[in-house]
Amino acid sequence: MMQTAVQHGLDWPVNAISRVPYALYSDPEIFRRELQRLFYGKHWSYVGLEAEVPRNGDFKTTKIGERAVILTRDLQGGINVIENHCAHRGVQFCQERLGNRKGFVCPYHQWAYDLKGNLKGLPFRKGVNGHGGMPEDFKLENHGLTKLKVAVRNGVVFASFDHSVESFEEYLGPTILKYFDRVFDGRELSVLGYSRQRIPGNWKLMQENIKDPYHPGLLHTWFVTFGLWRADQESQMVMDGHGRHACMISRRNAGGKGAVTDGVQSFKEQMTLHDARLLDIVPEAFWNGPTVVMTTIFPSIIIQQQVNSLSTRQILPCGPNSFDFVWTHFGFADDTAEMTQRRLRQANLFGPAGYVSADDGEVVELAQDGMRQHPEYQTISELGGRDIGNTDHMVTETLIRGMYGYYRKVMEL
Amino acid sequence: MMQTAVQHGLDWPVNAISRVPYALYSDPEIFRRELQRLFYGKHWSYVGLEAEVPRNGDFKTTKIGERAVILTRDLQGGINVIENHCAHRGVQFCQERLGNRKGFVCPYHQWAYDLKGNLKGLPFRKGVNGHGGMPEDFKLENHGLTKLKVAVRNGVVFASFDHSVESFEEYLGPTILKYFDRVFDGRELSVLGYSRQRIPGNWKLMQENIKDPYHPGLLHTWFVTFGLWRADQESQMVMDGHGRHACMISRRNAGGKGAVTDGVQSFKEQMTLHDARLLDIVPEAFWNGPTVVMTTIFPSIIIQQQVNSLSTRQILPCGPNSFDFVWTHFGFADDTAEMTQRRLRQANLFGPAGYVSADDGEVVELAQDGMRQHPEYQTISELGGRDIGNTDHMVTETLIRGMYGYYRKVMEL
Amino acid sequence: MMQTAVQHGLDWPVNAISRVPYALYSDPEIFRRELQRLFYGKHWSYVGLEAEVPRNGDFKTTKIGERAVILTRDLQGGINVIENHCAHRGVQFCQERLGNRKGFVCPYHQWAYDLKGNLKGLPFRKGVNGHGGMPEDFKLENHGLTKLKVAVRNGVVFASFDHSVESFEEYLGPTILKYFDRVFDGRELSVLGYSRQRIPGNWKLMQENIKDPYHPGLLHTWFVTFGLWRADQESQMVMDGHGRHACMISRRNAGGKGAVTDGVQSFKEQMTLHDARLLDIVPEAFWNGPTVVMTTIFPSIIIQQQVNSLSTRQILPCGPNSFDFVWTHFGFADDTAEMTQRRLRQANLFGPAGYVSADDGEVVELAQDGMRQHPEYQTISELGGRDIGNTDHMVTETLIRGMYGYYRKVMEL
Amino acid sequence: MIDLNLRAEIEDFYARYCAVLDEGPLEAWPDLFTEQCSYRVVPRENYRAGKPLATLAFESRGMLKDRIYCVKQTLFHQPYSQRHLLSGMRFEVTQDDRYRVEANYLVIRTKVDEMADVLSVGRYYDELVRDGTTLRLAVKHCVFDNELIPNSLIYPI
Amino acid sequence: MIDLNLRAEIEDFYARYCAVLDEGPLEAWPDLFTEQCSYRVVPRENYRAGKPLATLAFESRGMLKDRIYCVKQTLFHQPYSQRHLLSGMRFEVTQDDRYRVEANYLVIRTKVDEMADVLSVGRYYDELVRDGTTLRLAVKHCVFDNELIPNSLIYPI
Amino acid sequence: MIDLNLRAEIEDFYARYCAVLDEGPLEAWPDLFTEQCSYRVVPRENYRAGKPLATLAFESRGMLKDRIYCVKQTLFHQPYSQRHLLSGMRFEVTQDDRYRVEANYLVIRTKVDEMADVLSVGRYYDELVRDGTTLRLAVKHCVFDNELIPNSLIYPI
Ligand code: FES
Ligand code: FES
Ligand code: FES
Ligand SMILES: [Fe+3]
Ligand SMILES: [Fe+3]
Ligand SMILES: [Fe+3]
Repeated sequence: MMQTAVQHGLDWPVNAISRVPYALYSDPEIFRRELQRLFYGKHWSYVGLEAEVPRNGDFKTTKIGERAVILTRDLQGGINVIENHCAHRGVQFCQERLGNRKGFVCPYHQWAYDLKGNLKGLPFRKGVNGHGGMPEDFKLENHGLTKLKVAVRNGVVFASFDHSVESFEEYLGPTILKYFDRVFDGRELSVLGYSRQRIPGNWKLMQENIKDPYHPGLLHTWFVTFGLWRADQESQMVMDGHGRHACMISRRNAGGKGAVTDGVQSFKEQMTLHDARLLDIVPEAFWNGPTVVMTTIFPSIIIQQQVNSLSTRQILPCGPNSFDFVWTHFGFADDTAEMTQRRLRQANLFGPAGYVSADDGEVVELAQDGMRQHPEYQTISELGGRDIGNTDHMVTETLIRGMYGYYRKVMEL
Repeated sequence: MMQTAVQHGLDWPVNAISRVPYALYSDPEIFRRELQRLFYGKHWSYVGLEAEVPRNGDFKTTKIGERAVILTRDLQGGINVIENHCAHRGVQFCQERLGNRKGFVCPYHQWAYDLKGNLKGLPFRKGVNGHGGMPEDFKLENHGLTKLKVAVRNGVVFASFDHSVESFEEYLGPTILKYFDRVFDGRELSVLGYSRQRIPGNWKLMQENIKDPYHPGLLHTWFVTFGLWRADQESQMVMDGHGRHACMISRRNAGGKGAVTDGVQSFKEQMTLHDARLLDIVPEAFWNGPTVVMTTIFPSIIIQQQVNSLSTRQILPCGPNSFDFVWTHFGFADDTAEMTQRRLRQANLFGPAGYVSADDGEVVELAQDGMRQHPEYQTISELGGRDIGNTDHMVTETLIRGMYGYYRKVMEL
Repeated sequence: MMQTAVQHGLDWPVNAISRVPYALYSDPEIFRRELQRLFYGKHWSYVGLEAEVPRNGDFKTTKIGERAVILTRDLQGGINVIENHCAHRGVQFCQERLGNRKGFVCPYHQWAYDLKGNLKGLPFRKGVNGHGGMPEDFKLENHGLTKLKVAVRNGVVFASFDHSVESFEEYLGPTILKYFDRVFDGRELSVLGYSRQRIPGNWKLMQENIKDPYHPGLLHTWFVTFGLWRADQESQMVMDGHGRHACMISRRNAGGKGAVTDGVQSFKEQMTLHDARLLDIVPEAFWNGPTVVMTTIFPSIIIQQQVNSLSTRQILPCGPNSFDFVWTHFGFADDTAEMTQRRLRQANLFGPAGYVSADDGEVVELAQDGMRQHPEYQTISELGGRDIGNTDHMVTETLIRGMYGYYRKVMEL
Repeated sequence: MIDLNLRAEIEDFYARYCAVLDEGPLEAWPDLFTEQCSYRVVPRENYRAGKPLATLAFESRGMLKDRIYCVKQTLFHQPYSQRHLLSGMRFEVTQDDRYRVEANYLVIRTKVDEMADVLSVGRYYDELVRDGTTLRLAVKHCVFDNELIPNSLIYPI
Repeated sequence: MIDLNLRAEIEDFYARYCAVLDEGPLEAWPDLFTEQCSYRVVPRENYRAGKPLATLAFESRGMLKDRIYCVKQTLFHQPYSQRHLLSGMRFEVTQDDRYRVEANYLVIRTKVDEMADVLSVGRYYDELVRDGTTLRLAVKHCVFDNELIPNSLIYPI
Repeated sequence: MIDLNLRAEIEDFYARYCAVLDEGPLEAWPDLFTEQCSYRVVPRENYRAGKPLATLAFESRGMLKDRIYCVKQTLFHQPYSQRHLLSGMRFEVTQDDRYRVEANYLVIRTKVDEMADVLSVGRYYDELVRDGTTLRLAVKHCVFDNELIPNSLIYPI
């Protein structure tokens, strides 16, 4: 493996976490290792919300890494995650995104599975008129679907291919768990809808993007102007003990002109809205201080609380050079009609066309373009130093360094 | 090579022929070896029917594996198969699917070949005004097109890149040859037309599909309901001595409800046709018992006789993850107009939109999807046991095991 | 590396320069080496014309090999070539093809560069309110854009990633330099416009095409018929000392029927134009004899003077199997309106739809098709012998042999 | 040139035809044809060479109903959406209340979680007849250029 | 069937609508809508499932102006050109001077130095009202089939 | 708004134009132009920048005939089929019997054994004149967005 990596010019000083070789973003062998160790290894990956499968028999199809999986609520009401390929001869048997079934039947030869992934039966198993059928020693229980380990916390479902993974709570660690519970506090969730985009960039670039408090005040003029995000506002950058997960926490301020806007080319002082409803922001009790908390749970998911807009953003890599980015916008079952409308209006800011996130997809694509052309080159993420640590300001790239510190350990690169 | 295979997780118990690693369906190194040993090695591949090139000078372009070849009838009436790239600097010189020519001239520098592939001349070979030209020792006979070994049997043309291949009759073996001659009995053939589809799956999945008597009664409701195919009908599964070729032979029965339809989810009892002409089946003398014989000739072709519908189905791999599937529907020159119309009506059942074959393309694509996502996983084809042998029933996957038994020998995997 | 090559069947007799293995045109490892040694090594690559960036602050984006670069005229009027990816985290920051700027600002975090590629500043470098910022020892001068070595000769700009490359004049050598200066004699150039095509073939096939005096009289009927190019006209084939660059020099003759048209299938005797303005050719002083000089400067560019039509044709490889071909048609600032119109009319002969060049793109594609299908096969370029040397006729492939003689040295294949 | 109202009526008919195929319900599709009709989907190579084989060849409204039943009830396939675009419609009155219509068509297919692509592109060679207050297709021959079908063709074109 | 002149007027309106989006100036786009309008770009899955989330959801001409300002002034994106093709337009007069219009649409995107591809394909569900001498869109809902957006959607559809 | 009959006549002309290019015979194409005409196929970048270079630039029906002869007799190329789709046609009467017409166009190409793709997409900027009973193109400028041509452009657009 490393052969290829070296071929591709991977030449990475030991312990350098503030410099990342461009080859890491496009090398197919490295990507294969990422799938094995990060997405299929001892990590928890997001699969969905309980609110997406409220009734017994409900299911939702999604992916972990490049593997198709199905989130099901079985007939006893239990939550399961099973792999979406038939144990017989591999058919990805379930296509619908959402549905309700008593079980799954593969179209090719009608092997039948229950919602837990157990093989319940198969045609002609005992033969026909004494002919054929499966061998005597064939046991249904040995040929079920791949079952993943499942963790459900406050309505959010995570799964792992490795059953020896630590508990979800240990995985997040106390700091991140606290912020996870801040949004997911046990109230019933309601799904507002989905947005999907295929971003032609390496999946890690999106993790970096949400571990990067440096860019919002510069790339997203909108944020700056309306004080939703600027370098001079109160904020904390915090990580779990491994540096793999993080929260960017901040509180909006007045906005408008100020020290941090001087010479910031993207700042537009005179900007005002023709229709202010887009920014009709109303504080919510659970905020409990911060107006925004962006949580990155390595490797698969971002949890967004941006004023009244809430979403999970799932990362589904498609090879080293692109990934699908799936947004699930949600609110709470007890939201007023006004609050729901508010969340939907503010949703204009986010997603593939969003005022402050369409451009993230664009720069990720351009970073991939720039990096593919020169694999031997390296990034430099040294804002706020070269080490790793939580901060009470946002003038730092410490969260990115934290992620690569952990990445190098697990990837043995 | 095996390096890569192992990298991709190929871990295949010796002699296991009822379990096939998913990696076999997408690994590029394995595919490269398949081209060399199966398509370009000591095997016969289908190229077409004599009826497609009836007149001297007629030609047809096609492929063997990934190599473009041309089937020609030379000016002496002989059948030739030559490779479609110029000996000079590689141009694939012939584009038309069908045509008539005295010979081939490459567009780039007009090197001229006869229909046998011999280089007949090239411009300025002797120079111009005493300048240039080809070296003294340049011999036309050393620079012809690649000529393949050709076998013609009862109007069907096969070719091999390896001139040391056994005879076509030995290649098929007596059993398969008998069924080959059943359809191709020497009567003049008439081509009714072509259907083409690009199926995003590994080419072997299509061979398996036609060596799989287990699926038609389950996937193809149509078959079951009208008794064209069901698990309880008379049938034989036979192979050549190597297990590489096979015939699925069966005789339709009454159809309708019965033991083998109980619990078969796809069975629709009350199904009837608004216009029965689609199933206006009239037995033909040559059937001689069976109503259907599906013949797989490894690695390139399937011969279909389904009641009155006749076709060859050619497999043209495009990389490990897809193949082009070319259907040539035919009848006999002495068919009545009614019989021709009957064959054409029944053709609705087959091809890329066919009532009982569009779904084969769909499941092949889904098998590829399922297998690509988990290369380390394995299929299980143990219906009717784990060994190889002909059967007089269809409740078996023996033909698939037969193919992989041979495959492992030749591929040394 | 050669492992892969051998895997792909590269088996190339030492010193054979008249036979080239097909694998050379599609092998990814060989292509990677070509990028490193030919496009990013000690060679000069074309980037554009000074006339494209006439004013201070003007810039043009283009590529060398697969790397995006920017040609700029800085505020002091100097010509620079810099790589188009940000030193921070890799964003390809400039998208417009042409423009005018005081400097470049990366959209992601607004790192600011001058037109020479120097990093001039970055936001929050000194931190905000005493928090964060870049480390003490961070020096702007260590983090500029990649700067290429630049050569400007008579209005044409070349660049090299390797600053130890010999001078452009030495690189061309006296013979080729003479013909370079014949077109680019110091007169001011005026750009007439661009044509772009993506040709699905290996980039070397285009270099061969313009080092191949054998094909124009055969592929391009137009040329033959109107005597713009035929095998019996006065011509010289000349190379630099390394055989890497070349000129095909010729003088049109009467056209019509003659020895060299006998048996040339593409010749059409009775061909005449309904509107002769397409061939309203008027000799120009600088021609100084030849009516056509086609210059190939290895590896990146072709300079065309075909009667009154002038263009540079830039080769931008996109992987081993395709390249972008960019035509910049130009004239001279002192051209009369009639001469400009003449150049534009004759431009119909060239480019992606050109009467005598659309077919070059087509045969290149077909050569790639033919070669990909059979990597173990070899070309044979032995017209005019097997050695390398200038000639005073065009019945030779010596220029192609010259290129591969040099290629084998540099590529160590 | 044909009467403007007739022209508009025919354009409306095709707008309805496309809406039925793209928006559903597919069960409404057979009613757009006459009882004795000819519906064929044909690769251009067979059409040009005069070869009789079609990808789909139906000879009655009943066969169209059977196809829809098959697609909805028995033919397993992955879900996809299709979107028709027609252009360059040509009209000719061949007899009273019988019109020959030709048009270029493009059908864009979108499969779940995939990019949109071209499912079928070609030309309609149709004949419409007036049946009381409405128009119906007596003949619809869809001759497609992209002979290499992207796996399968499930819904009508 | 609606009046032929009205039909032509509506077709002309859509020709202008597409020209504004494809040829510019984008600043002219909001004026094609009424002051109180509903413009939505919606993935088909949300539309079908009755989920309220839209990719873009605007409720007034002011919001349309804000979007254009954002696209032109604050939203960083790579340059691209778009080209609209409409087909199968259906017309219905719902009240005096109010018309429901549906049509299939296809938007082809071309990015610099890339091949053209499908940016968006789907169906318009619109309502037009007469405002003095001109028509304006009171409702324009663009429901797209290709739910997996090729990175981002910058300009209006 | 222009007269409805004229509008239909122009639409019919374009339907014929596309049929000639997509169905043939190509030899009929020059007759759709006036003797002194301007036919240009131009990449948008040159058009926008005011650069005079065109991919094809013809100044008379004779040049169009020469092109067709070249395509049929002398210009080697791989066979492909093309299919035109037009949309958003705009009409303007500039003088008696002279009309300016604009429309978006999309040309889908299919090569043997390949998937269909976009050959050219852009906009027509045309002028039509009445020549006795028929219309002819005095000006046809095809400005294409997809400046990076997929290898080559053989047949007219
Ligand atoms: S592949 Fe699923 S039942 Fe056979
Ligand atoms: S490549 Fe065929 S003649 Fe030269
Ligand atoms: S990537 Fe360019 S400024 Fe950060
Ligand atoms: Fe952002
Ligand atoms: Fe089948
Ligand atoms: Fe040439």
